[in-house]
Amino acid sequence: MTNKSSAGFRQRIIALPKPAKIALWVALAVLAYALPLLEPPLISTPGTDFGGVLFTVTVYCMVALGLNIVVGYAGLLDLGYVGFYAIGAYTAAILTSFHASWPLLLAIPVAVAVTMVSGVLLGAPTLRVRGDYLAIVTLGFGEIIRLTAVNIEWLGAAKGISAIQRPPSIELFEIPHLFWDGAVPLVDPDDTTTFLEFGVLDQIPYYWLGLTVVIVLLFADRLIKDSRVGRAWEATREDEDAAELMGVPTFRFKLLAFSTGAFIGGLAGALYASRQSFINPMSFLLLFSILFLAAVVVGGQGNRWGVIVGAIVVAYLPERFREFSEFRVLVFGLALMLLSSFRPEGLLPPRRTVRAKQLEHEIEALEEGQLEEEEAARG
Amino acid sequence: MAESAPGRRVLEVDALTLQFGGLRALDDVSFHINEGEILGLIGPNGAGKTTCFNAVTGVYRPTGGDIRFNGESIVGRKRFQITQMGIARTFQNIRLFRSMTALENVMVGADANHKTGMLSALFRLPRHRVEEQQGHDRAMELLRFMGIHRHADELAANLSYGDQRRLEIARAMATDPKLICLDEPAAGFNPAEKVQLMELIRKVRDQGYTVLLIEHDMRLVMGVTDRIVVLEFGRKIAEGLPDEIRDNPAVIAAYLGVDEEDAS
Amino acid sequence: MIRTTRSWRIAAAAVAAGLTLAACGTTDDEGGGDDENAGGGGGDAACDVSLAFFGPQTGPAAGLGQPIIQGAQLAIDQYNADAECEVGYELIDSQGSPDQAPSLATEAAGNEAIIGVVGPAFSGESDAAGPIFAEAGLPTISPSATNPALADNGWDTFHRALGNDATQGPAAAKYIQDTLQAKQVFVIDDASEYGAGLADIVKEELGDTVVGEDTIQVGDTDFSATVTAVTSSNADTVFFGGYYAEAALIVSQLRDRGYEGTFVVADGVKDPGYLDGAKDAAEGTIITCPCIPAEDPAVAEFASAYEEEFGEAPGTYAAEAYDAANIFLDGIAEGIDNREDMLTFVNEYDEQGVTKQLKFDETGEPSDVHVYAYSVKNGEIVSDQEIE
Amino acid sequence: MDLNFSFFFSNFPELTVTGLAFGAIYALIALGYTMVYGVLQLINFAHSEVFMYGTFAALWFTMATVGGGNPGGFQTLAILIGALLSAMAMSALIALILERVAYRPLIKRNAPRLIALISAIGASFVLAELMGLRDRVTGWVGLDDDLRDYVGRARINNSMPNIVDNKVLFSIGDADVRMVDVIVIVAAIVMMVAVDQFVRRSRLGRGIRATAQDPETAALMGVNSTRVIQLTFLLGGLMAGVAAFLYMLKIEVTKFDVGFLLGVKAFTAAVLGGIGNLRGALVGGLVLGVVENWGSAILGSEWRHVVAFVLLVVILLFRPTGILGESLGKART
Repeated sequence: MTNKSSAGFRQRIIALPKPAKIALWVALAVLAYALPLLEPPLISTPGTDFGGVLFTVTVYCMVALGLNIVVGYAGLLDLGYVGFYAIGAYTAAILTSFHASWPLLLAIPVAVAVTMVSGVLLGAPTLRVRGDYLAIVTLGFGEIIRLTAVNIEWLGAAKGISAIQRPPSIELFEIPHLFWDGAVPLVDPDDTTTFLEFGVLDQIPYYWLGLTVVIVLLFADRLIKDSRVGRAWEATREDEDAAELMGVPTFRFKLLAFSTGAFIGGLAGALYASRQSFINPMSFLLLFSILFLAAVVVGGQGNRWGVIVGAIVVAYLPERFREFSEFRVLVFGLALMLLSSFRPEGLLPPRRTVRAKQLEHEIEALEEGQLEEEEAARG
Repeated sequence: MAESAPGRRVLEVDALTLQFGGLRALDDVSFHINEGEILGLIGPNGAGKTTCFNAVTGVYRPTGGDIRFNGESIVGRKRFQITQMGIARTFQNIRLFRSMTALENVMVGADANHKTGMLSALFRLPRHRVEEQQGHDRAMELLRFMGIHRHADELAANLSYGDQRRLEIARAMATDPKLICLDEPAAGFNPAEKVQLMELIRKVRDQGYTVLLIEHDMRLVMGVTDRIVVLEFGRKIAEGLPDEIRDNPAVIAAYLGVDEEDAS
Repeated sequence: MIRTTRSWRIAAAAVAAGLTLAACGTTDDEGGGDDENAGGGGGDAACDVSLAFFGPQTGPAAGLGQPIIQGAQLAIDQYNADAECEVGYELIDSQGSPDQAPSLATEAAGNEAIIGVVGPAFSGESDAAGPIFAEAGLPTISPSATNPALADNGWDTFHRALGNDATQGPAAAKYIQDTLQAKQVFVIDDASEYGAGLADIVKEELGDTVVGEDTIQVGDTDFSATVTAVTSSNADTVFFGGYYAEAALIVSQLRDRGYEGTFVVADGVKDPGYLDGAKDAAEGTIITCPCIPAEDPAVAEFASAYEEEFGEAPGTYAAEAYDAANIFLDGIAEGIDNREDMLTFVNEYDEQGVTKQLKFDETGEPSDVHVYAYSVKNGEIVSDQEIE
Repeated sequence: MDLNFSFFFSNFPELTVTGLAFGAIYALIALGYTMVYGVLQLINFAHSEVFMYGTFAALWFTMATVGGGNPGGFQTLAILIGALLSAMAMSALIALILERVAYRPLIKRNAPRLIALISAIGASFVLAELMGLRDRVTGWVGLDDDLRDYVGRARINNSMPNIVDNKVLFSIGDADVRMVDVIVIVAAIVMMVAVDQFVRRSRLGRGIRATAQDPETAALMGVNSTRVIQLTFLLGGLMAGVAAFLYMLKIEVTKFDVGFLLGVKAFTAAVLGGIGNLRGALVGGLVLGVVENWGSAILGSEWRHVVAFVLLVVILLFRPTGILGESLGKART
């Protein structure tokens, strides 16, 4: 009964005193920061740079957290989330390289603001249409953004935009990496990462930046979720009419969810552009919207840790198992199918869903038991 | 028609007409509710009770006539604005936020009068803290009032049927309404539960709420309401004290004659 | 010491992953000491080195990556057939997207056994990976990235084995003007960096003779609006900047609508897939290409060797990839086993390849590009003339 | 962006006819989306692959029978019918497999609709990749050499022998209307009418409509919901097969990922016409095809897809349930 044991584990963690819990979280965070330096065997990615992959994972985590607000909390099916990601990336690219040379730290807030505004502009007319229509409208939006980028010279067209600024470096000290001789970790003094140099060859500082943003987002997500705003989103998702009649201005809150999601998508896009230092429309295909959505649903929509797990599954596993190369998409598709069949509530469903499910199972078991008894009695 | 229970008019429904395509669901219906009374709205199936309810709570927009709440017209206002003005309701078929806890359901109601937005929540500004505390306390108070505080942390979907009905009333009360509209709150209850519910509705009124009650069960209606309005085929056919309605031949013909079972 | 052991291990793994690991030098992990000289190969040839392909092996652009992979593979196989020390071949699969390029390039840069990269295949991923290769001093020769701006980035490591859009475009325009004597030209492009870049140059060169233009999208299949635009413009010649898949569809649909003018395309269409897709409609198509015609014995030899090994005629950029790989292999044969020497070697290289005289100018562009016109006759791409 | 109205007006008839022809193909694919949506309220994301397999069936059948040149005459007709039937059979088969593997387990567990969408996305990837890797898959059983003509070139365009002489049938003004366009439009409309009548008049069709309106009541009235769902997938598959055949007739080229874009467009067409509404699928498909062509003519082909999506957004803003409204089932809340 893995279910029970994991629940037991969860109970034990919940039962810990607060300082112990904080210590546990801090330890986890430190481990997360140190991960690319440790280069643990089995986890580290052969064939592609581990730090770079981890950065990509953090970008997916951001995107998944943002999309989770839209899909998981507010219940709006968005198939064009990559559009916001693209707007963030393009705004940052244009401001730091293509049409101006602003410093990145100034360009990112502007990029995020532009994305938010575009979220409002898209949401204001379309959030009135019903759920499944919204899916196709947002899908269209995502494609329009990409095709506009492809076809307009001012946006770099298919050639894209290069020489996007990197974050400013503060070079403080060097940290050596580990390397593993079998199961024995050794310190490798030649292979070091400079804290905090956003250079060309070392991707680890970008990962640290991405991880920091993800942690901040996790906190923010928690604060918002446990408030009037989070409740309003959930109520709207559960029953829009009832919510409206209970005094929730549902349209306003849907728009808020949409623009918050856009905000995070734009931020992720801008950071991505900066690490990449080059973007073109290839990075904003419709396929990515679907991958983002898969990250949210696979992990367990509505649960911030669930979507983090989902993002890791979607972004990390294909990189870790590059040796499957040409069968990657096939395996990914199979995984999605199996997962939906055998774990429809996601890998890490919201705690409440778990509770509800358990109850359901208990009732089912009871009913079945009764039926059997009755049958036995009859027989 | 006797005008009883003097007091301020909370809600005035004035020549309300509602038309769906060719169908006239409500035809020139007028009535009012006085502050602090329990008004019963009855009629056979399809008489337009729920339609009337929906017009009052802003779900439908009247084709003609006016609805005034505390002297102010609510026609054309958005549903959530009407709720914020002070009209709350429950639903005939229970519509709770099923995957939220009982407490959270009630807090959503309490939030109707709150202003906390993104920034207050994000930075835990004083407004958030004050409103959260106030909402939580009020919600717990209401759950206790309804006798379901032990289930505060349970999912709404997992409550028993009766508790779900009570939770709906608690949620509506949490929006701090002046007028609370109950749409067949006793549907599916057994006689003992109905008696409890009658007590409860009186207690609600005693707390200072005005109540508009749609109900099928005549005994319940007669027992608890101060005044009754009777609808048939979208028209008002009678209005008065319960005793008057009981003896009104038009009502007996239209209502009791039609549906014996409900009238029992 | 630790460092060298480590790179040893990686090198060994890399070679093993690339092809079968022949008994080549010592594979003593512990005593790896000075692996630079550990090669047991014959002559001066270097050992324990690898080349890498960087481009789409899977994903939507895999069709364009395949001939490149195979072209370089052929060169390496031919080299390994007589070599004591086999050269490894790493396939770095970018899926043609710039997304993964930085991580992949960083990893390749960290793998010191890789001393030359055939690729990156597309301009987009070149843009994303270029700075990393430059920083790591790892020489690259792209067989297919034609965006002219790539050479202006100041990356010393950047080379390409084919003419960029700026050399091919004017040649195509010249052919249309002088040889075809076209009066009215309709220009179509596919909005890709390659196609749009080329079409823009052609339009500029042709000036007033351009009577109409349209842009399609890669992946589209119905071009009826474009076809109507062409037929109603009375153009006698159509130039298309793009790849063979769309070219085949466009020419089919043009001929289907009874259009009889000349169809002119560039090297992205010089692929058996074009003939296969367009069939009879391909007849008479003019293809410009900065590549030596197959009548040349070296080219014919390459083509037959390729066909023998992979069971199909060489596709687009297979020959360029073959050339690119051979430049590195020549260096390895001379005993070069590190990136720095390889970079110098590539920069000073000057030999006849299958596609052209292979010599790079200081920006990494091929310095001696001849553009030839080919035409489709009786279902085959045959050389027509050199465009002077 | 220059607006080219003179070109648009002077070629209006031709642009409209070719637009209708491609729109007819959208419409036939849209039918599968709209029926499944009507009955299950699910976006059958993998329906695009049902279509794609149909194109390959038509391709393989033609390759196997045509041999050298175009046989002409009666034989050509036989080949065409054979290709049509094999496309329909293949698409129907894939649709049924899809229902069995990707949907039924989820419907049984009453899984959330979003999960069903994810399962469909997964199925779509798997189906497309299996086709794209068919050389490898057949390689495992050692058949790749024997089937080289069919499984080779797995990841690039595969093209069909040209078997219909695309003659000019008649002219509108100075615009020629050609054979293939006429076949495509007529065939699509005939098929749509047939399905519409089937759903309206036959017993099985009534079952579909009843389930779409109210699954529980329909089940109580003795409608076998599993059968109805199967039938829905079957009909959608058959129509996708027809679409695939007509597509191959018109475009002649297919590829393992050809379904994706067409699927998105067909779904757009279904929503445009009013999802769940069979006639809406026809109207939506034709409107989409024509407007795309008009838009391409005026703005340039690069804006083709943008025109399509902008049209969708505009229509939904003014008619939130599509041009003809929802109807297979009900207007759902």
